[in-house]
Amino acid sequence: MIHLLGPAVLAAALAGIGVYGILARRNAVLVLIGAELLLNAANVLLVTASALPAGGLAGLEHSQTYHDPLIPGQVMTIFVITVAAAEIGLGLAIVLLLFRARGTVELTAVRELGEASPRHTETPS
Amino acid sequence: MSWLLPALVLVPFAGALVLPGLPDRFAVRAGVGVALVTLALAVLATYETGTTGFGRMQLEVRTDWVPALGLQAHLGMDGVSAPLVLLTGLLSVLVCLYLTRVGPDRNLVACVLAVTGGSLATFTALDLLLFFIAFETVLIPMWLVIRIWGDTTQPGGTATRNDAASRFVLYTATGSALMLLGIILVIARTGTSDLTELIERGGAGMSVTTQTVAAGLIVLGLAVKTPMWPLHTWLPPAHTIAPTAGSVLLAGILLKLGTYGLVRVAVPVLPAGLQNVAPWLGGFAVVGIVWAGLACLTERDLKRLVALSSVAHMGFVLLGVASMTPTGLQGALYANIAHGVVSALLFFVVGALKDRHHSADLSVLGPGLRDRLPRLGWLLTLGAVAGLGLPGLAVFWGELLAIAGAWQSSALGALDRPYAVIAAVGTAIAAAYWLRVLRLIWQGTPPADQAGLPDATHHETVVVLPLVVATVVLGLLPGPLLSTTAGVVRLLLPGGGVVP
Amino acid sequence: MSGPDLLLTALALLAAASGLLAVTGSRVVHCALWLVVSLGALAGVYLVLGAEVVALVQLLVYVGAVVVLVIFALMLTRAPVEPSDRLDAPKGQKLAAVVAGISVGGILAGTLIYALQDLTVKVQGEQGSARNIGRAVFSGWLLPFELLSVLLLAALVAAIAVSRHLPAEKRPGQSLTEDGGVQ
Amino acid sequence: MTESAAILSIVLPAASAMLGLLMGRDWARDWAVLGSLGALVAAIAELVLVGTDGPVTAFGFLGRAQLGGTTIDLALRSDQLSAAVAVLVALVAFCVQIYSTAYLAGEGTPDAPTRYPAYAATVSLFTAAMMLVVHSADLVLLLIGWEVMGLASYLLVGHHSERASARAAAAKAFLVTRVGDIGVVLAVVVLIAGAGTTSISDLNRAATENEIGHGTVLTAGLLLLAGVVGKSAQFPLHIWLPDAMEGPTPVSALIHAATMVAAGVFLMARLLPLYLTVPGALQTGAVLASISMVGAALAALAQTDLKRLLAYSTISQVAYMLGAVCVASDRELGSGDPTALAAPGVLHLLSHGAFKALLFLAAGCIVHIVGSTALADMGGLWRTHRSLAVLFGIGLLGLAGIPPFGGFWSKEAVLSAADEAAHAGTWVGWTVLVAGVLTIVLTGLYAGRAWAIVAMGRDPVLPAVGDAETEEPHENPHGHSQVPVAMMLPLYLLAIPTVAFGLVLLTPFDLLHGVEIQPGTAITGALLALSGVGWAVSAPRLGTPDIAVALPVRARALLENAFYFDAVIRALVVRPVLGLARTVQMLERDVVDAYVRAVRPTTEIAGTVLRRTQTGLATGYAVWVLVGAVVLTVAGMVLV
Repeated sequence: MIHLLGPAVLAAALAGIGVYGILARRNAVLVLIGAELLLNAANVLLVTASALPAGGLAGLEHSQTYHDPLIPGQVMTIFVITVAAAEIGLGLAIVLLLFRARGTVELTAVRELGEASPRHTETPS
Repeated sequence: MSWLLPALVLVPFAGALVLPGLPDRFAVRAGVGVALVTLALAVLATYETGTTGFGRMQLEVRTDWVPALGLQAHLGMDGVSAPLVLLTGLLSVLVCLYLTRVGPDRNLVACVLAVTGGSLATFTALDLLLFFIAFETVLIPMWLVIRIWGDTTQPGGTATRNDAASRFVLYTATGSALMLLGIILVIARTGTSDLTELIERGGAGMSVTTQTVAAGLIVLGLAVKTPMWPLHTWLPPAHTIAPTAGSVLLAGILLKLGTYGLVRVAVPVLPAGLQNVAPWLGGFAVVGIVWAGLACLTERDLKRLVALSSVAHMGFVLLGVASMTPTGLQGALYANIAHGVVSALLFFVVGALKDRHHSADLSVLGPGLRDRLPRLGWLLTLGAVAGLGLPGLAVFWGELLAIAGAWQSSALGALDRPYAVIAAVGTAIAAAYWLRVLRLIWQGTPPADQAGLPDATHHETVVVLPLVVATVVLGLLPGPLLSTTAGVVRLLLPGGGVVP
Repeated sequence: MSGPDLLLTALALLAAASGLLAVTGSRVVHCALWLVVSLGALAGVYLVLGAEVVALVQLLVYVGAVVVLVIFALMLTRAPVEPSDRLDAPKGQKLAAVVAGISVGGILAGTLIYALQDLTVKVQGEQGSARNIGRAVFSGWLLPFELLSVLLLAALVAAIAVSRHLPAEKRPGQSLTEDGGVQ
Repeated sequence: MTESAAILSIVLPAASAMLGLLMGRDWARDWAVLGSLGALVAAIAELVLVGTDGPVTAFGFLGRAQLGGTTIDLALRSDQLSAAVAVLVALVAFCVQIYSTAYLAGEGTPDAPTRYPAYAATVSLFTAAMMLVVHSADLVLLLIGWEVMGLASYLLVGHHSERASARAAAAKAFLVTRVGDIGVVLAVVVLIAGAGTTSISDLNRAATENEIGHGTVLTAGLLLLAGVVGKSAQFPLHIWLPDAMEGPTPVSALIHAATMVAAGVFLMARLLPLYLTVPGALQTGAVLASISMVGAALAALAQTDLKRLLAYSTISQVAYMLGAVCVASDRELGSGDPTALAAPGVLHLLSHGAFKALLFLAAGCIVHIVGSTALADMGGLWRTHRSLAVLFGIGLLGLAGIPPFGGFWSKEAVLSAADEAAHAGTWVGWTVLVAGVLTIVLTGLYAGRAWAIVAMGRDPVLPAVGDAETEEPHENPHGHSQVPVAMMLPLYLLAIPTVAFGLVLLTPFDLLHGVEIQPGTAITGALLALSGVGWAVSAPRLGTPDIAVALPVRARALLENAFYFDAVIRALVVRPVLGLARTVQMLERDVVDAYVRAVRPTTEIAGTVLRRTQTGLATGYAVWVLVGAVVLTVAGMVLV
């Protein structure tokens, strides 16, 4: 018998860490690492959920037998991992392009989307 | 006769779509034709409604339009809408006729027809959402009229014109957004947008708080269009800038949409809510009457002055609605029609004067119109005298009934009689500012440099003649129009509108 | 507390701790390596929860491919090996990040604790076996699976297209960057 | 038949007004004269028919107006009161129309543009409106005629609209009466709400039988009184009438004799049964009438302008009629018909109509000759134009109430009524009686003064004399030596009723049942009037033709300016309203519109501020996204 609380709290912690990573980092690659952690938080939760009987939490109230596991949760996890792979591939490609164009991967140096104003001019590094 | 109302609404729209594709001279005449057909349909529809009784909804047509929203194309006509439909048809014909000689432009005529179609749809819509859509349809062509054909000779030139146009559209659109919120609230709480059903329920199924909030929102939205003091400041610039055709449409038709909405939607659907809002509505109405009157006393631009006087007239309409008595509602509807006729007359005349003097400033127009341009002078005098509410001319009845309604209103609470008295004082102020106008431009010795301007042409006379006749007939024979609305207002009011 | 519970807790702590180090470390390469540890620990968590295939895929794809990609990227962007203080955003933003991270984690944790409480389940091994997963993927989930392959292909093509070296005069960013850091 | 006659008396002048306007100036004169003649014939026919067939209480005219629970029947009625007043109106209107054809014949110069067609049509409209008032069976219908009259008076007073004073006087006439008419409108409203009807006969009946609440009747009565005071130019709304002298003289005759000012008294007489149930309203009216009576007579005494003198005399005389009606509640109800109590007032209305029209038309002739309305320019009429002087004298005798002229009989009737009320022991009766007696003396004085100046005078400055030294051409640009026949004819016509009005009392005329003349009062009154006239006429022998000169200068100025009441009104009403209007204009621009104009800068400022958040930093945006997500989640958890 496994307490599901543990992995659930892990998922929450990873999500928080991932959010922090995305927001607090200046280096684009490290931001992507944060995004990976966020994705993994979702995965943990999906796998945890797949350990529940069919019908999820509601199903528990009706029976204590676990004959129909939540396989979709695991399938979804695999999908997420795949999507993550695609994402990181593309993301890193963009980072490379950025590096080639600007010579830096620091996100604070990229302001091309900003409103033009004296305080926010595009400054090459 | 189920084709009648759809045809009535669709004919002007079709005209508006086709006309821009025709050559200019022909298109302008075709516009008159379309307007005449519309008027004929309006007369026929009114006749049909009248034969079976104005008290009930007649000529109903109902088809699903957007089932997902519960939106139905539901049209109908009764004693409230019939006079307004007739007025719209008449004014549309007159404006189109006017445009055959003065500044003919097929696109302008198309806009006029589009406004006509939208207004007719508003006056016959029996679905809240359809009502709202039709209400909004009018906005865009009117904006175009002001924005494209507006007067650029004012100080500020095109900037002033654009300012007036955007002010008009933004102001009214803001109001409409509020009204939409109220409409959605009503639909959400009752589960239907069908007006006939909502009227039958008379607010059942909605708590008083809901009704008050919805009534507040809807009244606020409609009050912008009406316009109610202090939400009126879009009106004077819009009227001043708009070409004559635009001013006539604006005063004669567009302002009626707001008050019609109050009578058709706010009063019957949300009676308990309006009851709570009524003292405020009435208060703003009487303040508007006095305020606009006083503002007119010092106004220098005649078009602006007529526009401001519209605010005062509409104050009487609002007061009648706020009274929530049969008398008051009848007064409001009567004043609505009367104002449509009289202000259209005034704007035609002022437009003609402005065409001749290239300004509507009182010091430029006057003095001595009575000797210089006698026909236009007398027409202006008639309009002014009607505008000050002289008994025997159209406006008087609306004002009298609105005051009478306010006097015996229970919805206004303890404020009923003060409001009535203030409104009555407003009639004296109206006399003061109209006499000022006449004194400044109609009387007096004509200046030598203005000699030789042509008096009203036959064309102009023919255009305003129906309005002159209507002003006098409505003033002397109020019976027919009052009997049109007498029955139906009882159905709109809670408890049959019995005054305790 | 049973054996799996202990194991799970240990792995979870490891994953969380290494994850935290991955986002706070001051050496980029270390960060990437801490990520490896975290992802690996997660694979262990999956295994304990009975998701064998997922754990394997995690190791293969994430630890194997993704992290390698990250490390490559670090190398290609000339990331400094020594500790650097330019990895983190300015102070204010960092504070916002702390607040956002804690609130996201807190809200999620709160919700999940409230939902699961002390719920326990019995994990059956065959639940996440390759047979079951394979059957599920190739029956009910076939269409998404195929779509996913298209997505991967598209990502592949896109990555190549984006990262291809363009001639200098055709580069879109040319006008905005002056001398730029173009190699 | 009666109905047709009544309807014709309204429709004929209205139609002639319309035809006169539409058919061009060639026909204007014919239509105008024909219309008023038709109205006169119709009115006489109506009077005869009412006498033979009896009154008709209601017959349809403009249909019914259904409003709420009330139905307003815009119907007419015809009885002796309406028929008698209608005859007077039609007679005066007819005279005025004939007179005007000659009086306005001089128009057509650049200085005085031809406005005769519009003028004649307006006079016809005026007549029609007064006929409508006279015949209305319903207050709302009456109100239509009532206000159309106001409009017509505005147009006619402003006939010479190239003169600033005429423009001002026209606007003043309309506005002041309009202020009073607020009362009538509100009274109609009160009656619709409180009584559920505005039919005059229903109201009279219901009020008498106490079917309407006392409060309603009192409110309505007082409000109507406000309208009456405005229309009949009584204190404190009398200020428009003297200024209305800016209109052409025949118009003054029309306004002062038969229409406008008479309408107020007529309305009081019409509604007397209703008023009898609320003595408070009548007492208020009596007080106002007494003030107007004496005050206007005093003002008339010192006027330097013939027309203004006659105008103040009108205020004073109309106050007589009003006073007579207002003492009704203290008199004994004789025959059962309460309307009979109004008989003295109505009698004076009729006789005053005749002699005042005569006076004004005669004054018009004098003005025609002299080319000025100032008393200082007149004199010696007796020597130059004797027949005109005689006619003018007849009018003055009527005004002063010297037996056996018309004014004597009606004035004594009024005084007898007041005397009766006074003997019933009420202060109202005493007030009216004292004021009436005082006014008789004053009337005699100013009538005599007018005669002394105009007819006798020391230095006739009339062109017939041809004194080149006193007669400068520019002083007298419009002076004529001859009076056209068309202008003299109406004078003769009007002199007949002025002289022979007393004969009316001999006829078995139901309307005048209530008229009693007590010999005591009559003799006293006549003697007082005679002494007044005598004193004034003998003034030339005392060294000056004008007894007003004998007054101290300051008192004279006070009287000439009518106690400076105009200035008071100007300071208390006109200036504040104009100030308020300017304030509103300012507020409209700087306050009400300010928030609309503020929308644009607000949007711009908001845009500038919010643009700062648009940093272009991807992580910055991510912060917003995540913070937003957190906020939404928390909000969701809290709210649901």
